[in-house]
Amino acid sequence: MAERLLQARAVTVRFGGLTAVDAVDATFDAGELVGIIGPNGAGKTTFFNAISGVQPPTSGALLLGGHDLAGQGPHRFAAQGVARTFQTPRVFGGLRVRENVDFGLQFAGRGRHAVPALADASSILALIGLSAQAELPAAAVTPAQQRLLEIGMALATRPRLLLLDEVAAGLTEAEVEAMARLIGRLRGELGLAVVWIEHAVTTLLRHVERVLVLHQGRKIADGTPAEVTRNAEVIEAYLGDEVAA
Amino acid sequence: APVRIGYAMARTGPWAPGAQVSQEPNYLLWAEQVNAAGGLDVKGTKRPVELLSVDDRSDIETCVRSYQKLMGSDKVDLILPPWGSNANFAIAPLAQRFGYPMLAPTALSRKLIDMNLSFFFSILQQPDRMMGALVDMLVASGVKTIAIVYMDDLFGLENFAALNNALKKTSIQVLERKSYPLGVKDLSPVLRGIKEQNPDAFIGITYPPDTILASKQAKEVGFNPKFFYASVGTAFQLYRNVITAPGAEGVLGMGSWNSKTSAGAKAYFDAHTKRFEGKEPDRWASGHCWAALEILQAAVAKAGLDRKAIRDYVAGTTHKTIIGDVKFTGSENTATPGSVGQWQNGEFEVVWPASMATAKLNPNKPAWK
Amino acid sequence: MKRDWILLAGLTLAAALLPGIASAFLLSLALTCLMYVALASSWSLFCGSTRYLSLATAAFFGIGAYTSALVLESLPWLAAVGLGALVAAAIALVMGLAVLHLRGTYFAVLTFGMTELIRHAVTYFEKQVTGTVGRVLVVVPEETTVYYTVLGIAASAVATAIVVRRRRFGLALTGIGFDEQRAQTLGVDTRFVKTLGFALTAAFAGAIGAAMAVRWTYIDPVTVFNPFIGFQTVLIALIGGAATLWGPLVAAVVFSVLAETLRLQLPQAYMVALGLLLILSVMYLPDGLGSLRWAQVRGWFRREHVHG
Amino acid sequence: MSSTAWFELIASGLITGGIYALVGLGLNLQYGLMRILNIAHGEFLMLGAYATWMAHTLLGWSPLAVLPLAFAGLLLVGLVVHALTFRKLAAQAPNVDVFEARGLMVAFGLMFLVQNFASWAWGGDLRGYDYLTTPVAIGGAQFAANKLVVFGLALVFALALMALLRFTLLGKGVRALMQSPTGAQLVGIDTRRLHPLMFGVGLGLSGVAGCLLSMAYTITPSMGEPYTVTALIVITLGGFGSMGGALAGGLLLGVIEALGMHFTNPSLKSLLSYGVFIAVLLWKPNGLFAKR
Amino acid sequence: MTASLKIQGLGAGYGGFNVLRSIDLEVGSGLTVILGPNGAGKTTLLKALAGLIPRTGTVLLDDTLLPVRQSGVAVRRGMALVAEGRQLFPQMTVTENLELGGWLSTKAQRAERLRQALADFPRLAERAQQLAGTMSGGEQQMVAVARAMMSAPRLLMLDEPSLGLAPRMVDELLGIARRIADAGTTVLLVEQNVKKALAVADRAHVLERGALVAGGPAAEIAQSDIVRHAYLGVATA
Ligand SMILES: Nc1ncnc2c1ncn2[C@@H]1O[C@H](COP(=O)(O)OP(=O)(O)OP(=O)(O)O)[C@@H](O)[C@H]1O
Ligand SMILES: Nc1ncnc2c1ncn2[C@@H]1O[C@H](COP(=O)(O)OP(=O)(O)OP(=O)(O)O)[C@@H](O)[C@H]1O
Ligand SMILES: NC(=[NH2+])NCCC[C@H](N)C(=O)O
Ligand SMILES: [Mg+2]
Ligand SMILES: [Mg+2]
Repeated sequence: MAERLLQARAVTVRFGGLTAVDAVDATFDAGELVGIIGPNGAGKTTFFNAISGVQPPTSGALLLGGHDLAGQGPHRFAAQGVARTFQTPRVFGGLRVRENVDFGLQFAGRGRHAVPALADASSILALIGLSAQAELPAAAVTPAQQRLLEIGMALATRPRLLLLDEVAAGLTEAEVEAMARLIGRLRGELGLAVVWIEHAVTTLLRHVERVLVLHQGRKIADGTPAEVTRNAEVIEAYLGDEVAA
Repeated sequence: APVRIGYAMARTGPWAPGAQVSQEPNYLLWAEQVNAAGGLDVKGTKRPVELLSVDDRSDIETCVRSYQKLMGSDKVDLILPPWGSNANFAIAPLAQRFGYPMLAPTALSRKLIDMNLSFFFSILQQPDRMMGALVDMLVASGVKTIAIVYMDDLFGLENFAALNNALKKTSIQVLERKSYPLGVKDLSPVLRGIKEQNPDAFIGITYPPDTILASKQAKEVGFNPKFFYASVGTAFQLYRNVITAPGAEGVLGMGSWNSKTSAGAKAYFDAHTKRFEGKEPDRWASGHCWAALEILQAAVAKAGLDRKAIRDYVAGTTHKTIIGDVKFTGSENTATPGSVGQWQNGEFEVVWPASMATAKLNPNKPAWK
Repeated sequence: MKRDWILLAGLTLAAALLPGIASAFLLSLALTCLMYVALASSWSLFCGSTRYLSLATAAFFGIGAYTSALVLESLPWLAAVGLGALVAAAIALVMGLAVLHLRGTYFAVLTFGMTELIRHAVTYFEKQVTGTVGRVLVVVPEETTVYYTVLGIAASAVATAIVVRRRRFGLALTGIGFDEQRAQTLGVDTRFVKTLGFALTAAFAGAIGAAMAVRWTYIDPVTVFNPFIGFQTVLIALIGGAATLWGPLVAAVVFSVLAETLRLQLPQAYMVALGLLLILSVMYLPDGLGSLRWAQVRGWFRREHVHG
Repeated sequence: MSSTAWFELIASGLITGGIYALVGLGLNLQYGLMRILNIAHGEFLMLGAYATWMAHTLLGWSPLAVLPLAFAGLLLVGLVVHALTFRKLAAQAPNVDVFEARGLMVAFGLMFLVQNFASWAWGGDLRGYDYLTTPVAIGGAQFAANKLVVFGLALVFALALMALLRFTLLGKGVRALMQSPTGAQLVGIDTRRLHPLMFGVGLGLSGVAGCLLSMAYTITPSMGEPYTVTALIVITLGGFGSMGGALAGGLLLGVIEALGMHFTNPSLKSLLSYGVFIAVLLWKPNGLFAKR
Repeated sequence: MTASLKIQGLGAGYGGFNVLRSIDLEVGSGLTVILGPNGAGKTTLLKALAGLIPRTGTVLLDDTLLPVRQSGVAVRRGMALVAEGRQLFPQMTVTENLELGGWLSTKAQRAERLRQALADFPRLAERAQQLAGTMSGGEQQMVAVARAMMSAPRLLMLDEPSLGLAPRMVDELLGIARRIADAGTTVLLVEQNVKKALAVADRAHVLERGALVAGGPAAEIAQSDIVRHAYLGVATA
């Protein structure tokens, strides 16, 4: 069995009276490609926030490398090999594209064993296809390119678990496919575990091997795409007739 | 060639109100008068006076730098002191090093005297004298109980200590001792508390803004003791403007002269009021400032511009000035006794000690108006 | 990088030669320049890159001043200055842990409030314990000693800035300035970095306070915790460009010399002139003197032509 | 302590608190809503005070008659200042933080300008006048008539401003403008008018505060700084941009200080007020009365 | 009520760099969609129309000339834009965001439209007091659309409104856009979700590298090679 990277136990996040993430259990193993889907406001991003240290859970445990990191700062998660992108890109707009990648290499990514594809900023930019924009200020590239750069920054921390939050938003269908192929390579060639949130369900389901479905903060399904698309609750809450075909 | 006299003065910033009442106008008036009279008598030859002055922005470092320029670079013939104790603390050692005599009219601290700087002379009465005179006056008036309010700075604390010291030898009972921070905007809670205890006398060791605040608020809360004393600012024309002449009637404070003190004082008072379009000198430090200028003038006439000789003259002579005799023991003027002033009919009269008095003490302050 | 070091060495050397040739006044002006070089450079080091606008410089300055006043008679000069730096840094450490979770506006007013609180606390403590609020400094070092000390502090402030910029520490500070949480997710322990950076800034301010106060013979809380010391530091750093290395230094010199010249030459209106220059510099050089490039100067003149 | 004494104490605290709130009004518009840290706030207040003092001592006008003039005059000054400086800053700055830093520098410049102007025009002397100082008895306690007037008008202005911001979108519009200039344009906010107007009203209110305060306190060209600080404390306590909060914060601070001064030592006053200020900032950074 | 937009020789760009060159386009009543790859200039076109960036050429809204670079005028004349990046007021509540959408309207109009908006988006009614910046990505998109509707525009421009929305929400939103168009407001839509957009649109245009390369009834465009190949991912034979 593959190595267990992260185990979330009964993770709950509350904002005042609202329970955004409700006792979610999940495990992510090395080398997995897992999708997360769910309606708007289901708690997907908040769940990412919890398992990357950005939003300390109200209760629950986050087991990483044998320790419970719940309540610790994001840098501790980064140090344990968890990297993420943000749904609304949060690149360092005042730095160049290359420098943004360098930043990750300097901190969490420093001194960590790296495959050649993640050896330096140039290789990472080549991997995500932003070599041509390397010297532009990050604020000047398009939102779609900023999402790619988000991936590049995350990769620069040389993670073992990569959390991608709607990186394909705003792309044409052909471009979404290309993104999926890139993600496939990250998992395949670099051996990363990837957790991928995306509303482009059709493409997502075609590429992942396991899907979590969140609805109103709760996990309502966890299984192979085939299982999930047959799940009545999931169809009712989210899919509608989208993948009925 | 003119005699070049340099100084730095607060024209802006928090020290300006004091400096622009008690000090700088006198420097200007004096230079004008001297020049109008043909110049400064330097051992028999008359030479015009040229003032080199700058704004010290109420900032010590700027003040230090300005005097370093005046004494070190410009090599002026004489300097006049800056305003206030803080600045004089910084400048006095500097003047000592450069060998410039300094006759300070607005620095008062025993600590400054204790530094034993041979070129430094403080002409204003020190706290122990002023508080001693006040206590003598209270005792003589049969005061039994007092309440004290003082501010948290060097001036406040030294005067407070001197006051307590003087009180030790008396049977006056102190009902309240309260200190307050600089820049206070409301003293009414304190005054209300004091009013309840109904002391015979209220002693405020206060600066001008608080002097006025305390007076206004005493009126507001209906606190009207027989003796109402507030230290600095009562001697200012401003006090009468703000509190009005009838309102100020009977209020006591630090004052040591007025135009009745001497013929010279009257001439000075009138010249000042005329030159500055109705702006009167204050009845305490202004007179001392003018006296200091008189002494300097006399010294230069005698000793020329040899600064060591000037110092020796100042240190070794009993000077006749508009405020009476001035004589220095070390840095301290030991000839002028401590004194108390009181507003009577729109004038701030000296009411204590008898030797200096320009009017009789009114031992029953009328109600605030 | 190398250019920076050479420039710093050159400037330090030039400043070191000054006491031999300059008049007392020039030296004293140079001292003011150096004081603000140290304050503004060290302020920018932390606040410029992290964009945490600290108004606490006066607090550290005052703490340094009081520390040296307390120990001057029992410790050698440099030890007193060092202790001033140390105490200021220690207090910054505690203060930083308490306040550095607040950003922007809140941080600015909080540091200001803390400065005032410290000032009043020192006043109260002095009054209750020693029965006075001020301290007279009797044993004071030679003027040139003070000068060389301040020069040393200023030079090390700039040197520290050069080093930090090249280090991960500096990069971390910059990252915090752009997006603190993002920096965290990339592995920066922001709390540690911020607290350390804040303490570093404070150490320089404390050292300067310790070294400068002896010039005043008498110090009291109102003088050494004067918030204007903090304001002026911020002002100079911003004029120079808080994100640049040499900007604060240039601004410290330009501002001090300009203010002094105007004060002496234009006594009636020097503050007006200073105020106008300040406003104009913000409007036409918004990123500070440190961002000034030749092309921009030419640009102004071109634009002038178009209008005129 | 007797109930009259308590009443007196609380009432005098409230009056001082009302003055604090009044001092905070203008800055609350400028900093609370617009992120212009107008460090020259106290200086503009000083202008209002001097204008009133002059009109009263030279022309014999009642300070209350000067009030609308002080407001209008400073509003005008505000519009001019804005047109000359902040308009360009707002257009150039890439984000609010940068705008705030640059605005702070301009405000410093203004502070220098105004202070210099005042010392040039009126000299460094302390000034003051006597107006409505007769005590008025209320419930067994006495208060100066002018203090009551100041307190009453402080309430009136604070409430009027609260109403203006609550019942119109003006305040929200300004806040919106600062949070997303593009967003503001998208909903049709005329950025070129609203911004200067609010800044001008802010200055106008400092003029009003100066006018009223000149009845109770002495004035000098350097009087501004402490008022700026007071204003900053008050608006922070109440929550930036919240007029009601600032009013409540000011009153609370006044009462706390009065009680503190009475029961402990007035020397502890500043320690107390800064202590409260810092505690609130650390404990409830959005202001004492913030809902979130 | 319906507005017609005539664009002649429109050019726009950023700091000297021209993204759009001489666009001619007429938008009549109903729902018009503009398609195009990333970076084609779709957003630029909408921004130029809304007066957020300078442009050249003439734009006539109902035969009156629209001034350059005056967003206020555009809104007052009845144009509303749901911009890329949403441009919400993050530190203000949902209600406040919506209220501000009605900046130019009377109080009564605002109240009425607010009611309508909350009815259209029940999720927003639930979260009326939540700060917009803390909403989920999709929820924020709803706020942006609802805010634009608060000005009761005659011409509504939507820049990728489906971004970040769950499939059901996309359907719902496009449904709302359709309803708006049917109710008489002219709708100009930029979309990446080509299939769904073409399904609801009346007319479609394709923008590529700053120029319009195709245009016509939506059904026709959906069948055209250019769209089938480039956007629908149909492999060329
Ligand atoms: N800071 C916060 N305060 C209050 N509510 C919040 C906060 N952050 C998130 N929420 C709420 O929690 C719920 C979950 O949000 P989350 O961003 O996780 O949704 P999501 O599944 O990522 O949705 P989307 O697909 O639209 O991005 C939402 O209803 C959101 O409004
Ligand atoms: N602020 C800007 N400064 C400079 N260039 C810009 C700016 N915004 C966009 N561009 C450039 O203009 C071109 C058109 O951009 P635009 O945003 O209009 O494309 P789009 O069709 O909306 O693409 P997308 O589908 O990614 O939203 C792109 O090449 C882009 O790089
Ligand atoms: N107006 C005066 N005479 N003031 C004398 C007071 C001394 C001065 N305030 C100081 O201690 O700095
Ligand atoms: Mg999300
Ligand atoms: Mg776009």
